[in-house]
Amino acid sequence: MSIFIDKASRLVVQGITGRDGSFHTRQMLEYGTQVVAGVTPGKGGQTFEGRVPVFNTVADAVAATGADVSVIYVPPAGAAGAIFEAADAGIPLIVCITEGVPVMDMTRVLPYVRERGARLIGPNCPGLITPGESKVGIIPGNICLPGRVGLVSRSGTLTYEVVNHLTRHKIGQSTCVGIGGDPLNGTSFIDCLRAFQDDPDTDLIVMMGEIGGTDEQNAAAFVLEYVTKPVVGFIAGQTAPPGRRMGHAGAIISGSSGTAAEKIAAFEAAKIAVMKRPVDVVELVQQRM
Amino acid sequence: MSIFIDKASRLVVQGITGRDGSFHTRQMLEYGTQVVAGVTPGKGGQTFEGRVPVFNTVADAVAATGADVSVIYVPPAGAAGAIFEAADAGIPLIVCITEGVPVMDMTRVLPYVRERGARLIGPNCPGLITPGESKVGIIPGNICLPGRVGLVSRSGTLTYEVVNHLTRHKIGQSTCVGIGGDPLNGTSFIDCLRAFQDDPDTDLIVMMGEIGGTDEQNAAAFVLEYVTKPVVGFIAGQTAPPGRRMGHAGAIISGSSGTAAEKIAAFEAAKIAVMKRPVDVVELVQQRM
Amino acid sequence: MNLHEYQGRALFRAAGIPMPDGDVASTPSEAESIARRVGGTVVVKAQVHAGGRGKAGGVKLAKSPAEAGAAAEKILGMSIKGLIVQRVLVVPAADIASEAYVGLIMDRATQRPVFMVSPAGGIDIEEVAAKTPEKIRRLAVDPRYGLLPHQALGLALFLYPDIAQARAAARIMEQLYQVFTANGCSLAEINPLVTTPEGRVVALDAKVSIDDNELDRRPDLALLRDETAEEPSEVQARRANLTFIKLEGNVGCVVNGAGLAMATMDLVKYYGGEPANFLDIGGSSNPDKVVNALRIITSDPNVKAILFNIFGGITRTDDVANGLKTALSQFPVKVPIVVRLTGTNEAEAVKILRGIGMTALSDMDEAVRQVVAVVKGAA
Amino acid sequence: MNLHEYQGRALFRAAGIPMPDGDVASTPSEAESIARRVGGTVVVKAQVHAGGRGKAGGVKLAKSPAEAGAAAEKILGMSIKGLIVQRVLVVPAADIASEAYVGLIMDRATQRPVFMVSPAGGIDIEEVAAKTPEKIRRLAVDPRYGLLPHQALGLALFLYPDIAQARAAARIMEQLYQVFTANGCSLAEINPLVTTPEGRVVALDAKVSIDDNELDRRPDLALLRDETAEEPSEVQARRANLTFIKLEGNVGCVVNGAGLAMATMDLVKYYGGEPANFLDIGGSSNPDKVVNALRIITSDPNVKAILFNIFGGITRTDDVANGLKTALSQFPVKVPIVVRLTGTNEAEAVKILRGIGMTALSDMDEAVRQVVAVVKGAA
Repeated sequence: MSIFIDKASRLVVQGITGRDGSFHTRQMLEYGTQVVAGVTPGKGGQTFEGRVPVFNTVADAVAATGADVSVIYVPPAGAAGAIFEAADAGIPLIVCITEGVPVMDMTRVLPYVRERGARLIGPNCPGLITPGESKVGIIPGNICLPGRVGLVSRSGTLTYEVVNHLTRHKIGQSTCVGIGGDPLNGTSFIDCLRAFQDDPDTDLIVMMGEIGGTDEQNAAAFVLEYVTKPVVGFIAGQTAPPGRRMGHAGAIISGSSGTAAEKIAAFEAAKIAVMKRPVDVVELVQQRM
Repeated sequence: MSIFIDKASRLVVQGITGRDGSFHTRQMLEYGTQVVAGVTPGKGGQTFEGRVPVFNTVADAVAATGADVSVIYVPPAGAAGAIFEAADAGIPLIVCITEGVPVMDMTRVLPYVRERGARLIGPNCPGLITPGESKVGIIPGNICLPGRVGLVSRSGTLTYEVVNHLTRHKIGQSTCVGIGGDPLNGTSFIDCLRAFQDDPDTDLIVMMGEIGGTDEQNAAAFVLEYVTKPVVGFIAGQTAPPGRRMGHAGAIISGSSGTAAEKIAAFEAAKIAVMKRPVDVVELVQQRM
Repeated sequence: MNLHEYQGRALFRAAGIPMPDGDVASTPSEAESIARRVGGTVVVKAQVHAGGRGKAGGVKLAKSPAEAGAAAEKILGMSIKGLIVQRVLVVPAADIASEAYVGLIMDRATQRPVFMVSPAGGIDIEEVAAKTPEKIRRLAVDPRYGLLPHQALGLALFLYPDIAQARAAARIMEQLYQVFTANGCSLAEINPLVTTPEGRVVALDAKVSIDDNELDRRPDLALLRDETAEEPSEVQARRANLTFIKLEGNVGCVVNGAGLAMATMDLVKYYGGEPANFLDIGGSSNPDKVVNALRIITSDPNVKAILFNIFGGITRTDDVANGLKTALSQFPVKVPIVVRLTGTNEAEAVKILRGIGMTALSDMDEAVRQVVAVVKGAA
Repeated sequence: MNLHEYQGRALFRAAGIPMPDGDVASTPSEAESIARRVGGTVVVKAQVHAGGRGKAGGVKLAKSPAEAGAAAEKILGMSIKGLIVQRVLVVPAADIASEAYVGLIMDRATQRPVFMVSPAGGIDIEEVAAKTPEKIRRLAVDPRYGLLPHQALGLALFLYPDIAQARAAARIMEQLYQVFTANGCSLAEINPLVTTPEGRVVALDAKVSIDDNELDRRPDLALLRDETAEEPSEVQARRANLTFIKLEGNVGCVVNGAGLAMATMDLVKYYGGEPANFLDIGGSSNPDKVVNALRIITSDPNVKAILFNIFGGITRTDDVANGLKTALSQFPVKVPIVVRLTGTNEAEAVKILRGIGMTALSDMDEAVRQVVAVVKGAA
């Protein structure tokens, strides 16, 4: 089992003929993801890599293939439009990889997606993977291993670092989700914690946070209230200077609510085992499995 | 019993110090409606007629008085804003009397009201009355009589005409609702039919329709499917020339769906007894009570 | 309020919708000079609020400025469905490769603006709807979000398989939606939207109706009203804040409330009469309104009798009686008047009427029967 | 991207927000002539991206044009929190009856623009929040509907009991919301919003931050960036599409991904070192980025050693290795480099590095320990 995606997931790739879209579609196909359709307006009727039909619109793709997950690789200017389109076509899970989506666009996208009962992961995220079953996005498949640890993270490569440690120590993952570091995104830590808690095939949860905002504090409060499975956590940015923006991750320290110290304290108060270094994940998980 | 309002309803009047608002507030007070508050920005702290406190905002009025019904007498330019305000303050029933509200405003007001689970009656309507208990709007109280006939109508004075006939023949009413004739309004025939059907103290329903649109046809379909109580109906505008707009009632014949003949046929197909003249209401109701 | 094509064009062009150059003329020489300026073959089109202008001879091709002047000469002053043509629009004749239809209407059922598009343009959309409904696609726009890019492109791809043309059409739909919402339209229509042999997408017509409720806050739009294109009595009524529609019968009607006014007309017909008008004096009971109403109705020579049907609620029946009294003192009313009034201040009203030798009925049916009998007796 | 006060003012005034006249000057004589034009007593304000300008002596009153020139003379070239003042704003000094605060920020928690207003203006809003939280009112605006009239008036009535002033302030909030949404702001703030003794409501300051993601589609806003007000190495980095922040330590860091970059800095500190920078080369693996990154890092004289920490996903580690090779062939790097790389095309990358006599580690902790040891050995 897993959360959000599994081997039955039928994926449509929005922007399949673009540079990033085509590269990662090949990777996903290789991994075994059921990529059933691609969308590029004006290229409807073509076939990608001799096996994936391309459509002009997501609605056409859904009608023809029954796609139920969408992944978006279109440039920032069109990313919000692509999310609107996927939600409007009735796709229940939309994963937006695109980095640099204007935040103002997201203020309108998010309620639209919610009104339709859909889930958006991202934007500006690496996507998610259920090892051995389906990979949607850009997380390298070779560093993952099927298993029973659920992982949720605000960052990309830091996730890989941690997953890599787990896999090298034969600790497999049920699903790894990169929720993205943008200030406004579709899926929160809490959404993933709830899903992992409710997933019978996840035994332990690893949560990778960052400075900025209060998502980690809220997640800690949720853990206290709802999560009975062991949780291991990390906060990146302990040495970041206050008030500076650390790259696209949107890690802004705003006022007193967003420092690493505060987040770590919240984790500890919720009995979340806190890693000092990424490599600590192995020992902390092993002690709790 | 009744629908939407009864003697426990606590009314706030938006625009209480205006010409129409003050006139009708006096009428409503006389009738016995619990007018608990008025709203006119900048006049907060005043008292209307020595007994109704005036507030700057609906939120203030609700907080201070627990008002749960609002009636709006503000001019067209501010009417949409007044509905937004009432819905935002958590008022569950909003009655907008104002005539001439731009339709484009209503396209935004209606989803806002619905998202908050509130009901809007109107705009451009005479309001509603539960005889002997509460009157909200401008329906003359003296022509009404407590009883067991529910009445719903798209027009104002035509409603009075019919209610007057009923009352003169000692046929009382549970509640009379004027839903208004604007092209986009908050409460439909169907909403009222459902409420009357579910009201244990309504035995029969009178429905007064007009040419234009397809609300009456939809209502007839709903009667067939859901309503077990007898229904008596009327359609105004049988002699109206096609394609002309008959005043503010918004009675526009659009294409083939909106003529009186079509609506009457729909009523008959739904076993709704159709009056030829307003006065026929008496006989048709008496036969069915 | 319906706009003329040339007025709709101005709104469309301001929003960036590609349309041929051109201008409006009210004389043949103006038409000729517009034709000279735009060059080549032009179309001269009658500007009236009526469909079927082409069939009525109100649209003519002209191959030279002189021909354009001659065409304008013929069209100006022409009567189309009872309306006299006061202006013509002169635009370059476009080479047309295909014709589509794009309309946007305020829809009661969905309570949203609804797009209706069809690759079968240039003809009446009702005809397309009746004969080939599969050639129409509809889309209700959520006003909270506006027309979204994928929605516009989806509609456009239904019209044009070519992606460049579809993108151009999608842009036009976005512009049309802007025109619609920014001006409080109840209708905004392009018929036809054409492609040229070079592949450009161009709007060749502009049909726009504005919600009357919008005009109070938009004096710029209110100025577009062309009163010369309307029934003079209806113009007079609107200025007096009355809702009035002239009909063909002989029983003049003065009623308060649109529903009751329609029911009154229906009852006149039911008892064998023919209403001469729809007239709603509205909710407020200003005696002046009654004076104006009587002035308008008595100016119709067909009217053989007048029926007042007033149910007083907000309307005070004594105000109506006073208005009637004032009117009769100001100008002669040569036809019989039957008055029914009931409701607010009824006793006072009856007294006023008695004072001028009139009686008032309280029953609507009785009043209608009486006025019909009067008219029949007079005939 | 933070705007200068004079730039924010331009946006506010274009939206109709009442603000005093005035202009920006980069020389004392310009300041003097602006003071002459606006007349009366003026305020001369340093235009730098730093708070506490007043305390630092960057805001001065001037009673005459000559005084304004003298004040500008003193302020221009001054250093405030390490930033050199290049421009001053000269505005008429306003008579102030009361000071309020109105701010609008993009809020992560509600995922909406949130208004924050307080009748206690003119001071730091964080101070108000800490000491008198009851003097702050918040309102999250639903972007599907925009700021509704009653919401604006409700906030304004919290600031001003007088209805005329409240209506004026409500209008300003609506204009501020327009500025915010039309320009993709993350912050738009008026502090103070003042009333004059005559009762007018006027904005005396303008603080605006624009979402960096907005700049690609808004070249007009991108032009507002004042690179003279930034750390030169950060400007250089941004031009090379790198996210770079200069810090005080001596271990240069080249990392792919913001989270991993922060974790790398943390680990450097964990093992006793001090990072010299945050640097994210991003997802794409263009070798040029590595060259530029090295150029920027090596220009910092504090840097004693450089750590590469690359986890190849989209980033191809062989591209990084090639970039490193190119950089070393183009300019000398005089400090030791420790490379950790793993993931996509790792074997190829290791081969390339071996070719230039370098070794690559695959473990992050080992790499960090090693670079810290190198730095300490060098110290």
